[in-house]
Amino acid sequence: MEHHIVLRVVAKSFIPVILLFALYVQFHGDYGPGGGFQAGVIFGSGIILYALIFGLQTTKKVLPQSIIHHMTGIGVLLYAGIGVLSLIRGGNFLDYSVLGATPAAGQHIGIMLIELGVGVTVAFVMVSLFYSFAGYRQKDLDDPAAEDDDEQDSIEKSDQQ
Amino acid sequence: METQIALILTILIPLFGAVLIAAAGSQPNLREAVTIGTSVLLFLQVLFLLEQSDGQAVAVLATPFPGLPLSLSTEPLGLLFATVASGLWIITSIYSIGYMRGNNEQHQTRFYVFFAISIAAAMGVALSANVFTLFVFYEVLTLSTYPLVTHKGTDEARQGGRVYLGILLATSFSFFLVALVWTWNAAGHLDFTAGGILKGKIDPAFLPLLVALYLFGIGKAALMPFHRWLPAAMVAPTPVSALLHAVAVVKAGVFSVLKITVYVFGIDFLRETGANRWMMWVAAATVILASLVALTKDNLKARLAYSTVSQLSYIVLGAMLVNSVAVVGAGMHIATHALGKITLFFCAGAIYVATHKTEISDMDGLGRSMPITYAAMLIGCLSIIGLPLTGGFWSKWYLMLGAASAEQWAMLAVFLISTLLNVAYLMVIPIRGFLFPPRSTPATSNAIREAPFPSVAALAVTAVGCIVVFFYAQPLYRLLTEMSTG
Amino acid sequence: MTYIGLYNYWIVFLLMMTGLYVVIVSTNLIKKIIGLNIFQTSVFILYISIGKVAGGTAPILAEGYKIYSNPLPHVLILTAIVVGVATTALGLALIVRIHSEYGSVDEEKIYQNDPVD
Amino acid sequence: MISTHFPVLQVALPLLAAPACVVFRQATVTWLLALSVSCISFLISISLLWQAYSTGEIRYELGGWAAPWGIEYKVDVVNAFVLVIVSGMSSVVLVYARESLRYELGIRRIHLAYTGWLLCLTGLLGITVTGDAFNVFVFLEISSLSSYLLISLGPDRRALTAAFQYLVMGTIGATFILIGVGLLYMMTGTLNMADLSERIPAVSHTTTVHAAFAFLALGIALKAAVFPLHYWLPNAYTYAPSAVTAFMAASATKVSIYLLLRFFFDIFSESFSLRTMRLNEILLIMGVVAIFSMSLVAIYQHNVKRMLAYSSVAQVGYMVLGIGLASPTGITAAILHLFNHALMKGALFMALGCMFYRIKSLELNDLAGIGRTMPWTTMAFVVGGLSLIGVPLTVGFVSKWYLILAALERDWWWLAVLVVASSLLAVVYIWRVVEAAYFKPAPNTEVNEAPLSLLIPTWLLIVANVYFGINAQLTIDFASVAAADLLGLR
Repeated sequence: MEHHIVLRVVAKSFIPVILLFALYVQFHGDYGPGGGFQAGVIFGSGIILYALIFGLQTTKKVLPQSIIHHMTGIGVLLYAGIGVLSLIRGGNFLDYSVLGATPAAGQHIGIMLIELGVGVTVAFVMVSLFYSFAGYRQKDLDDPAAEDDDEQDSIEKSDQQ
Repeated sequence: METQIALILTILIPLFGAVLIAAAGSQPNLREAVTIGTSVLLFLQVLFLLEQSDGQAVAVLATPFPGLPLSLSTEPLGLLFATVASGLWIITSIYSIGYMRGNNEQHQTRFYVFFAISIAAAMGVALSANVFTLFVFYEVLTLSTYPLVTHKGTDEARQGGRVYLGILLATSFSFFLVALVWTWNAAGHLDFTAGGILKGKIDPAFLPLLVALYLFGIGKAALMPFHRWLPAAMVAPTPVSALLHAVAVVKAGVFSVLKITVYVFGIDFLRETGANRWMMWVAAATVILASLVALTKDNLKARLAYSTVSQLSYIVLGAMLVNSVAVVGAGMHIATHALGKITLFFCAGAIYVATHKTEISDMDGLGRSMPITYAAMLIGCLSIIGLPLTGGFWSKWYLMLGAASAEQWAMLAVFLISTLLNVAYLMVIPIRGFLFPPRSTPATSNAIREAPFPSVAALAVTAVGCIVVFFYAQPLYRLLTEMSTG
Repeated sequence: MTYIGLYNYWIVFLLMMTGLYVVIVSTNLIKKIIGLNIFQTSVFILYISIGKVAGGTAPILAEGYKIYSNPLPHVLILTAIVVGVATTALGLALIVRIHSEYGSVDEEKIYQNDPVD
Repeated sequence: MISTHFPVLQVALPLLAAPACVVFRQATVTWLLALSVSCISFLISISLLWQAYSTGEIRYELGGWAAPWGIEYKVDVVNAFVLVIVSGMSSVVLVYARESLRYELGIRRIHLAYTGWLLCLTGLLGITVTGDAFNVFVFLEISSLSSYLLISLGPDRRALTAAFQYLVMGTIGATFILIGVGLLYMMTGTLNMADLSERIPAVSHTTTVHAAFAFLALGIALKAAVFPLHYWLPNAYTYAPSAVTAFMAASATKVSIYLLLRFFFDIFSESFSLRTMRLNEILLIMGVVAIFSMSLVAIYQHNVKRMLAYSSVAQVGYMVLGIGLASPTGITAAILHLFNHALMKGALFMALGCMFYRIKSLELNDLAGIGRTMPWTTMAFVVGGLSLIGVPLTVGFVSKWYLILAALERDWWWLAVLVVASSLLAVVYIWRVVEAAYFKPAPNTEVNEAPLSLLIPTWLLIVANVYFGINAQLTIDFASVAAADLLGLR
């Protein structure tokens, strides 16, 4: 990839914008169009683009496999944790109204955190998928971690709707 | 209360015995002591129940289904069967010790354990208080005798075991179970009740079908065409054959038939509706056909097997004549045939142990070297044929009396013809043994001795029993009339 | 006219049958997954098209709009799409491992090597 | 009160535990986590069952949104009973899984197996507990995806192709369900099950609803492996790790059958699904054909695990038959068989797992003489087999009894006879194993009895097989109340 100078330069300038846009979509998801899914996918694709241009090894220095594993788990835990938290605060599962001082504030906080959990999970699952498929030749054998992480995000979707 | 506990103990004693036998497996002497001890204990227990039998006691073991308990009761016919089975178990145990040791059989512990379990199942069949309990123990009996039939483990034994299990499970599941559910559906309960439970509850047009389902479903009664398992089970060691034919299995079958006829259908109900006709003829045909087949068999055990098929149908026929005299005859035949047939099987086994001969044509002149065995065999044959001075006389007498009082002259003829056939196929054996010159060279025939002592003792006891029953038939008769008159 | 007016169903139908056909006919495992995707996509389109309300706009609160399209099918299908992605990923992961074990992604060759009865 | 949140905790706990397994990665820790979560779910489901049985339906609104708009979890006796089956079997098999999975998978990937297991449990419990039609699809996919993963972990490389095969079939089935739900939404504008059942009668004459019904019936039948849509099952069960097979056989198809019941009788009415759509005849024929053809196929298998897999398809036939009889007794029989079959197949597959643990093969020929080398395991197999045959005093007899009773109530003698005659085929295939185990000489290799950690859970199920066979009062009560609930008689 050393000689693809155009690609490298363009990508370098684009990737921060992509990541920033992901954050925009993430944090405007509560009142406008957007949300954790879209944000997560955009964030993930920013990193995947980086990996495509600069190689898997370089990317793994930036984002080691172990971080990705933990982040996917933490994302789901954040999501389900909010549900349990609302239980503890005396509401039903995922009843955000009890999280803040007023129901409206509670809803705001709740949806924000939930979407964050979703966004984190989706982003890192996408990257983890890319890692395991792209790294397949080098390691010659799988890291089947990718397979099951995927299901986790399908769960979140389930409770999302 | 005491009787209830005693009832449950009749099942538990042999089961507990089985556990002890398994535990004592490494020491043959201890193991066999346990076997005999258990059998004696069980017999005493049953005698105790017999003493108690004023008024029926019921003991509930468990209630698997709402309104369908697993329960036992003291009921005359059941007590009779229990007495016969537990009494003969003692003798069979003694005999098998001689036989198994004499033949150096493999897996003797397994043999004794399953023997005890099958006796427990037979007790359950005998004392069952409803059809459901009967069915459950009937199946347990089938399964627990399977390892006994396949005891030798040869291909032939496995084949015989398959036929045995196949026919018995097939008939019981396909017919018996359906009949059972049908009865439950119609009558609302399954308790054995004097006078029957189906009267007025079921369309008489369907009744013959239900009778057929029960009679064919109880495959252990070996009604043709579901008799094949009996000859197939001949691969088993002789004590097992004795158990199957005389003590537990087939008797459990005909006993069930009798019990269901009397307590589920009710004799009067069957007679009024005439639902018994078809099965009466099937039983009559089995009596004659099986006797004819027996004539053609040269293998001693096979001949005895077909004789059993024929004799069992006497009992079914007695039940299907649906009057109290015939039913008493059928009940007595359970006991007398048990004594007679077990004697014959013991003799067959003794001959096998002593000479390793299985074909009748090879047994010429053996009576001279094995006099006790052959004397016992003669008595057994006479009892089966039904000559006076043996117990068999009484049962046949009442059966024929029943046929006469039902005015079924054809059935009377069937009894007479089959008696002649009995003479033809049974008497040959002792006659050849005593009167024909020995086939083999004198040198080898001198080497032939009586079988080991336990075996000979056992067969002598049963042979004497055949005669004793003739003189002491009174208690038997009283017990059975009590049942048939309700 | 009614039949042409319901053109969205025709598209759904066509895609669905195409997808199923590919799943059934192709022996290449990857193509099977592609067929499965087409099949699922047809259902997504079914859902999304029934959410459309004639003359309606996007379901965002704004001045001057009274009729909105039904957003629920879209939300549902978002979930279904994610499920589809997960299925595809898992399917591909399985294919990768099948390839490393059997050295082929062709069904016939795989079963030649290792008959599954 | 925490107990008001039981319906959701049931699903939320395994869901929380699954990512935690990924984070912890350590074999024993993840196992303990999975086991404790599963046991808690089991206790919760028992309490739910008791609550639903004594006080009636329990409703739970997710996120505090009221029913037709939000997602609602609804627990009545029917699904509480299935919840108990699924979580109970999962707990018992998890005890067993530790040793068995360690042997068949190796240490490295084991936390993934537990993650998948917990997700599968989440999915299955979710399908059962939810009162929202679309939610069913989502949970179905969660459980399916994780079960593809679990199957692909099998020790044989054919596990991969089996998992792939299942993935393709399962996705088609799930998508069919999605189509059906979509069409229903189109006609009624609701996804809530209770709402659906109110609104469907008004539009039930339309082709769209008929098509929706057809898609749903096919999709669910595919997941439940109803003959002739069972193609995926034998391979999947044969090559999956033993513990996974035991878990799946005892729970996955059961949940699908529950769905079938829920959709046929609750959402669509009995008269619509069985009479208007003529499904009862189809189900009856399919049931009978399944029982006989699959039992016959089972007889000719030389791999015992595959034999039991085919027998599972046949057993699903009994449940379908019960549904097809469409009477309270018939449905009771089907629900009873859900429970009873879970017990016996779970026990049988676990016994097979014990054998595999020691002799590394489940070919019939390799099992020669195992009755002497592994007496306890073989004894467990025999008792489980007797239960499968339907011998009295085992659970198999109880369900068969009710099935016959249901057939007789309709005066269908032939069916009653067919049902009992079919048990004889079970006798044949079980007895092939018994003969090999006891009456064939053992090879002269040293084989020990399976370790206690495998034997104890296996025998736990065997004892349950016998206990619920002798004392069926409890299960019959629940099943008959559940049937009455489904048919709207209570």
